[in-house]
Amino acid sequence: MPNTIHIKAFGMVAEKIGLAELVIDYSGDSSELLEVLLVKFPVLKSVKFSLAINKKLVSGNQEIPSGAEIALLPPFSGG
Amino acid sequence: MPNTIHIKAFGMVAEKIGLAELVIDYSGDSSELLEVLLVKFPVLKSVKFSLAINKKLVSGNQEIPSGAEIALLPPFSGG
Amino acid sequence: MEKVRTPKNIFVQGPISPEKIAKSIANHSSNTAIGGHSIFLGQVRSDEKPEGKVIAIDYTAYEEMALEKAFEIREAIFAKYPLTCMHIYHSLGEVKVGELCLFVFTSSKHRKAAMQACDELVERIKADLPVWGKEILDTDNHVWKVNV
Amino acid sequence: MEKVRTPKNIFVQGPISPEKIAKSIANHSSNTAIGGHSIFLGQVRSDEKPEGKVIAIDYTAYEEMALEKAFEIREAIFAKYPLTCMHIYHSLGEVKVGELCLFVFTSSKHRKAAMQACDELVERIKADLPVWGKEILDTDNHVWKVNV
Repeated sequence: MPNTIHIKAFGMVAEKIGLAELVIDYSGDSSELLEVLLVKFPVLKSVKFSLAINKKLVSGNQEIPSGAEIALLPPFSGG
Repeated sequence: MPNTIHIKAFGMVAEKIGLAELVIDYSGDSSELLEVLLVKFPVLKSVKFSLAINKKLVSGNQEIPSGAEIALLPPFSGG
Repeated sequence: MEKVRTPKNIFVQGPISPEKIAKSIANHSSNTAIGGHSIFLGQVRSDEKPEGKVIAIDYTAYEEMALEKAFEIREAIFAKYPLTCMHIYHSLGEVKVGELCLFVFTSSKHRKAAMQACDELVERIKADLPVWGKEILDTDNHVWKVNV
Repeated sequence: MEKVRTPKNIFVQGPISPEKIAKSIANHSSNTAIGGHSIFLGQVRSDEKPEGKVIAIDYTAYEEMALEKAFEIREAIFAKYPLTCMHIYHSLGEVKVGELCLFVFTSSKHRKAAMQACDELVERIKADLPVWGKEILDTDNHVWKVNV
């Protein structure tokens, strides 16, 4: 059963894909989502970024809860 | 031949001896001067202090140049 | 006696003014247990890039995540050092060269805690907060800031 | 390109005002090579002593020696760290609890130099400058401040 997930993109990632937000129907874990995103936006292959699920950085592979907020985060450069 | 030397006292030392400045005729090195001062102001035996000659801290024993400015410096407590 | 702390907003629209810093300092005069304050200020530098010269940085953030993370960092630093106060302000939007984009302020009874906490806070803010700087160049171009 | 530096006065009569700090910060906005400022502020603490509670510190100094020494420290710190600017201000006379008695300000291209230089400056100022604090107590008594 596909989930509706909200994806937010920031910084260089948002610039490269030309979108700051998208909503997709999706079922799978975070590794599978990454593959889907790289197919949808091949330009992301040349960009370094991390995933966050519900505002927590993903390390390794993680389940994606229903209604999750996913974020695509290029390397931080605050300060 | 005795020198005229100018002695300045600061902080707790000035308070203990009741003087901020004194001028004495003196010949000798810094160790001898210390002994003279301790005889003149026995209260200094209970106070920790260093000597400076012409604005430089004395370490060990030093000659006292003619017309020198001597300072009696209790432990620093700036900041 | 423990005060329960809740997430605070750290973001300021545009540059941080020296007057804001003065006001923040003055606010601490009533806390007479404080012996030392340590402050770090980030200022936008006119770096020369191959693509042009930096004239401003445009900051964006994943604000909700940044505030959660800033709170987590605050709590960790409060647990590690005996601090009286801690303040973090980071700019969003455009900050021109020579203007201030980061203000980190720690206070403690003795100086060491304030200094060490301030240093560590700055490192963690730069490493862990989802904030991005877009360096605007004098050539109408831009590059994405990289923290080293 | 080396600038010849000469001894500067570091002493301020009475407390250091937050406005002076703001002005000093604002003066650096024209130097767009600066990326980070580190500031340390000493504030007079209302310590409880066996003889009474501190209500103010009265600072005196062997001024001529202190300025020579401060210059020597400045030169050593400039030689050790790649700094853009360095400022030291210390109060003389009475500074009440909650008021500021020391303002140390370093600026550099990258943050580490400013932070490390500021820390080291504060340590050296406290250890090496012939300055004395007489802690005025609420009992009409006083004690001489001891730096630890």
